[in-house]
Amino acid sequence: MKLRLSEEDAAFREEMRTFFTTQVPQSIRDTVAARRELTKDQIVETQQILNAAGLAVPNWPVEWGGKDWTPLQRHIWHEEMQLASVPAPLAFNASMVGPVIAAFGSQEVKERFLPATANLDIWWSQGFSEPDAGSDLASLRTTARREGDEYVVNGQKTWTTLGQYGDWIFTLVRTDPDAPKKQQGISFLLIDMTSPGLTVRPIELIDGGHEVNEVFFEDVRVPAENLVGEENRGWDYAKFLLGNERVGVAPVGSTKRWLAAAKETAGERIASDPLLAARIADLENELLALELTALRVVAHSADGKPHPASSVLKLRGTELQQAVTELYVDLAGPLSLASGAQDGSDVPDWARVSTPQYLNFRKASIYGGSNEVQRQIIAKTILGL
Amino acid sequence: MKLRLSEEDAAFREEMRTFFTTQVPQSIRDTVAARRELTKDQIVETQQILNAAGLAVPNWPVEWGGKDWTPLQRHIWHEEMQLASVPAPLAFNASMVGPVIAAFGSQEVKERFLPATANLDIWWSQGFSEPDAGSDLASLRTTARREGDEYVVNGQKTWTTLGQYGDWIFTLVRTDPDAPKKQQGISFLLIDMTSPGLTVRPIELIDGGHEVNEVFFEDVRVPAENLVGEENRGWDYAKFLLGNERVGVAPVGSTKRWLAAAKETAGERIASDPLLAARIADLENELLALELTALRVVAHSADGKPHPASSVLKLRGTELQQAVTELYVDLAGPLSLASGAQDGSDVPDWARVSTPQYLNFRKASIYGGSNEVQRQIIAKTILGL
Amino acid sequence: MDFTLDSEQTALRDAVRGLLSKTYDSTETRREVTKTDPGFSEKTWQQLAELGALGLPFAEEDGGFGAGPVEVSIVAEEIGRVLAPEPYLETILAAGLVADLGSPEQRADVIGRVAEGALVLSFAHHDIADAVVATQSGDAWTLSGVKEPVLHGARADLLVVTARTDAGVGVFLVDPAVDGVERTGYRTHDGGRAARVAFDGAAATPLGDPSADASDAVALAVARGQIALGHEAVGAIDVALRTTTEYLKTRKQFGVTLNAFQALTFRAADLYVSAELARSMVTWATLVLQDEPERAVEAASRAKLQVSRAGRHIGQEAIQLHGGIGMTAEYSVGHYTSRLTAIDHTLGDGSEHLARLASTVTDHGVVDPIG
Amino acid sequence: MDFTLDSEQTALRDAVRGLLSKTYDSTETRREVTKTDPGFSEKTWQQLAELGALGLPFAEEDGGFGAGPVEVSIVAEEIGRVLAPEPYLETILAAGLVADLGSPEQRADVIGRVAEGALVLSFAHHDIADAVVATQSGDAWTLSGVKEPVLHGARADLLVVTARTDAGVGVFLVDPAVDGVERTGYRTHDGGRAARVAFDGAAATPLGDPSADASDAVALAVARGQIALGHEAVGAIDVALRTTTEYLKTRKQFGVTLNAFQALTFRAADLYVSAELARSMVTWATLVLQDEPERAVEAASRAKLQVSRAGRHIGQEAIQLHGGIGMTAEYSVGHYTSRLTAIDHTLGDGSEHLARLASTVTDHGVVDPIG
Repeated sequence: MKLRLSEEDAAFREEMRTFFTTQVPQSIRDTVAARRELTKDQIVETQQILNAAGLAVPNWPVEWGGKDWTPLQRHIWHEEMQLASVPAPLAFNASMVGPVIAAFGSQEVKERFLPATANLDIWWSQGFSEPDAGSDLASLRTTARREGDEYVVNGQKTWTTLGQYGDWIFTLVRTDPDAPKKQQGISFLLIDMTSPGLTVRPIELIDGGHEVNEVFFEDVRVPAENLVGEENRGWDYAKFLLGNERVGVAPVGSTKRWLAAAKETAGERIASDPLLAARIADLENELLALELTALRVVAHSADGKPHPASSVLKLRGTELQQAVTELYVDLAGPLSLASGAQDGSDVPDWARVSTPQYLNFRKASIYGGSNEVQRQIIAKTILGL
Repeated sequence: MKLRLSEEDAAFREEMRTFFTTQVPQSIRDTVAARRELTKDQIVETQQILNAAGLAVPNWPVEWGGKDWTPLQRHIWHEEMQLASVPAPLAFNASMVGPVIAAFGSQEVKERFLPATANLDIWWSQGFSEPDAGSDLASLRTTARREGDEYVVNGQKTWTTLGQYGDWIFTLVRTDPDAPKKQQGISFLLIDMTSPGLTVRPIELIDGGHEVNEVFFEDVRVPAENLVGEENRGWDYAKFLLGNERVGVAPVGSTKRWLAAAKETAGERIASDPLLAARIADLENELLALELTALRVVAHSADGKPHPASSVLKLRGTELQQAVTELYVDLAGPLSLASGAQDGSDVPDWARVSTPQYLNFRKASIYGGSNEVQRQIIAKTILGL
Repeated sequence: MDFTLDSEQTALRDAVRGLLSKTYDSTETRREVTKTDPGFSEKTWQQLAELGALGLPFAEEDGGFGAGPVEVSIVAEEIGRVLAPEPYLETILAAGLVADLGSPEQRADVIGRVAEGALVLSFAHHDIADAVVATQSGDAWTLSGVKEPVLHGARADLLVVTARTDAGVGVFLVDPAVDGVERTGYRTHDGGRAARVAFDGAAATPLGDPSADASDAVALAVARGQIALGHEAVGAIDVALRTTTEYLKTRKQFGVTLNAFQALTFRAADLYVSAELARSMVTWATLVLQDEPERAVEAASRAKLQVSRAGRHIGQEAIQLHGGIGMTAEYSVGHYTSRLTAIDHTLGDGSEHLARLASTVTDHGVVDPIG
Repeated sequence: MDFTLDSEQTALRDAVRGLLSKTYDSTETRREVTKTDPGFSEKTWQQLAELGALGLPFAEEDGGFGAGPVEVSIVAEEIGRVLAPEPYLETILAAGLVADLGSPEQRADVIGRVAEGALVLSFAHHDIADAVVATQSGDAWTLSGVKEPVLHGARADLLVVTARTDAGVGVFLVDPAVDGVERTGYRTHDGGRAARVAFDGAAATPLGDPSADASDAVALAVARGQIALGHEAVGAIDVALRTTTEYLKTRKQFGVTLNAFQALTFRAADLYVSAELARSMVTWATLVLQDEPERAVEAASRAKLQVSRAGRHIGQEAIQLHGGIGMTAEYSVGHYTSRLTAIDHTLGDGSEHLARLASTVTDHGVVDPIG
């Protein structure tokens, strides 16, 4: 057992740190640090910088632009990126559809989509959830009926994050409504979002922002070659994807950064308010424990499969993320109401965004497998209950 | 709406306060205040003092020694008793078996048992729980087979609090093993604990104390006249009893007194430790909210039936009771280990008892209907879930 | 001791509930109203006045209706139930200072018009940087400095402003139309309105004797506001909890309704506990205000702390138990969470009140609710 | 960075686990051992020595085995798993001060005998009232004052005592058989032993230079003890959690096993989260002790805080999820709760460590676990 990074890993960390803090435009990193919303262009620009340096999709197979990194190196890459306020590569591309295509797609599908996916030339949207299929994802109803060389898709997806920017959408669709189990009969289909019959409707969230959408399919015709893997095996691919997602949504690094920034924001008040100091120290300790757990998980997941303890990371990671957003609201106090303040207001930026962010991050314990789903996984898979 | 007590109630409160603080021996009240264990004699002496003044069983029918008090007066009686560190009348007698006999017993059974029960001439034990019937009480297995004028009882009860002092035990026994529902076929039977075949075995608890017991029945012959009410109707009587019990086990007054004493114990430390001050202030506020809720329940339970919100009192009341015991352990710090300290030790009494009491009060959220059962009641009965 | 409404109070509650539940019959209706300035319905404001809801706590000789804290709480709770965006709290709080401190002329001028719905008041109290300072020149007073956020400060017809004087704290009436007042209004996250209000030598009229410190009067007025806000929160909590339990009963997942999942129903039970405790505490605080006003500041802190805890617990869990739908602006429950968050941070949040209570925790043994 | 045990470490763990799980094969066995003084098994103590467990962290030239913090943690965790009552922590902590501060002769005298199991040491550190004072007279030192509670203080063959000197804190060896030492032993709630140890001009030998302040050495020794205790807690937590989940799988209520109740299994999941986070933190603290000892005091506070939280959470819930059986001395789980409570309050509880961490929270931006 040892604590220190190997010389090789320490050098790797230094390399990542240098890259992220020098090669990604300061204006983009400032936007992230200030917890303001990124534009589509900023997200694309960042990913293309990373991709040009071979740092956008390290978790992919090497032949498609991935890196033969150890899990620890991947962890370092991810943490340093967050600590440097660099927006991560778009999860829909880099962590979700990319790995699925790389693992299960035909050679044609791979060649057609993977390079453009890595470079964010295609912006992918996710078409999994439906109004009546939330945590119970497998009960989805969107159908894809085979007609000759095409599928005809009908139904509705929802919670499609940043779907307003989407070029393509990867979907789970029901191709065999008569399958004995609902998990069977589902396929994984790639759909061009400019297809006739496909419409995107924005959903306003409680923070007033527009980041999710509904996507409607009305007799949308999709070439059969857009199927990933085998027909009716989509549930397997979805499980593979969701396992990867879970690992990605426990952003320890960004929460650490937020908490450190909260200390700067609070400034002198910490010294005069012991309860505030204790609250911050407590959060800091919990975050450290979580980070160390992430490192343990990393150290023990050599086989590339998601470690069951990744549910711990998602569950606790989002709780702490939410706790830090709540801390900001309390730091802002009465100023937290001034979310709509404009130029000329004396309310500082961080205070204006505090409540909308707090409200927005209530989503963190719902999406990517709700925390109830994570508890279920821990109870069943780990504890055998 | 008004806050103040009516003149009549204020006078009643004064009367109770005076009685409890002048008529009950100081040594007994000191024992309670110091959170030390009471002897059997102290408990009996107190109840007989109360009973002589007509204050032992106010919740009973007037003809059996009860008082025609309003729910608020009953509440005041109970709170003042706790604030004065007066041990409450033995619950098994005053709140459990007494009301059941008064409500459902024959005239003979009433005359035979009620006066002696009120005066604690008979010490009752409770024979409900069994090793395999905890929260699922109705699955009890102890049987009472009718043979002529007698029942022959076989089986085992457990968690019989203070059973070592018991003269008689009130039991739930299965008289009809073939009843279609397990709740049917149960009877409420009174058993002399000196009967041949009845043995009491102590159970040591984790604080090292002996307050609960197992009671074994091996062909114990019980006169049929000891049946309360009708055969096979025992479950109804038990529900009546448990509803009363729930109200009694939310000891707001004693927890308030403990918390006030903790402030004296902590003394100067409160001024120098803002986290401690905040913790105490927080507990005090939660307790006040609970007390006010108890008053609201009291004000709205004119019909004598337990208000469904009494589950809130049990649930939150025991949580706060436990939180105060935990506070004492933390106040004692390293001294909390010295539970076995004897004469000559420099560790103060309150610190010595802190951990045993903390451990002992883990029971509070288990007995009298566990807090899980209370949540179930709230969810089902109040919220309709 | 009595926790029941009398028949007049019940009638008041039913009337206000009738009006508001018709006006704000859906999330969509409320969103429409809050979308455009002033962020509330002037018509509803008039209707509230017609019901007598706006003059309740004020003396009849001033033009009020001679009711008390209980009646204010009743209205506040109904406002909370539907998240009505009308500036009730702000107006009542500010008018209360006029009633307490103002001269007979000032009272006659302001209270009657408030009761008629002809005046929206705003209480400009929070100094964002240096305190607003009041300067005397002869009989005339002027104010300089910035207050922000001032709830409904851009729409208000009249501002009640706290300012630093040589004596300590003074309270002033300011006509926002005078020179030297600049107001910049904006939306708040809960659909409400607030403003930056800058004073630059703005003419102001003292309420009461400006050579005396008005801190105690301000503290009492704030306590009244805190307690009314507590009732608003309790109304919102009640509906948020009901909405959530209804959802658990009807939403299906894995082939059953959600109330088949004990992990969820037990959490709902815990929410009920929080809601009941909060309701007990704010009801008590109202009665303290009515019967023992000298304890009202402490009682208000206690109520605000309890409501802060309950509001967070229920606001957060209401969304979580709903899942994704709870995050959307089209659905009701997230708006309740947003409003509960705003209430928490208006007139002192939970941490602030806990710190206050902690600083006086050794001043007493037990807390006796009935004095 | 590497979190895996090497083969020697694995062998050590297996050997200690083999010994202790045979010795303490049931709650009843342990209760028998702790019932009579000295509250542990002298035979097991010898067997631990034979396994090499008692000399692990000490230099070979002093008579130790030249291993490090990881090996100590391995033993501590196994002790925690079965709640072995042997005075391992006390002896290792006190011997550590001898190793750090003692002269070559003192080290040779003490460490070797500790490693052989011939000496039980006790660390007399907590001043119950005024601090124990050390007084010099020529070359001779005497101590006066009271330490309490001193864990295993009545049985100890040798006491390592902290005392106030002119220079600050001094550390002294005291033979408890000398005049002026009075020891009164008693049971602790977790089945352990403690004592009041009164010094009245008792002869004492300084460890190290008594004209220098030994605060830093004491702090490091205490940190080592805290971290070892953390591992003991993590061992206990692991077994308490497993025992609880096994119970949920087998205990029937309402016709089904308890794991059919989602409200219970979700709480078990939360316990697992607490357990994993605590394990991560103490493992890290051990590695800090090994690789960056200058950060060990901070790391120990972090570990102790995390373990305090986890120990309370799991100790309380383990009983609650069992119900009545969990309250009984015949069953195992309550003893785990009792021991976790004792560990929490040994060498500083959660509140104390939180206060410490809070007082330095502005000294850094983010916490970097790997330096």
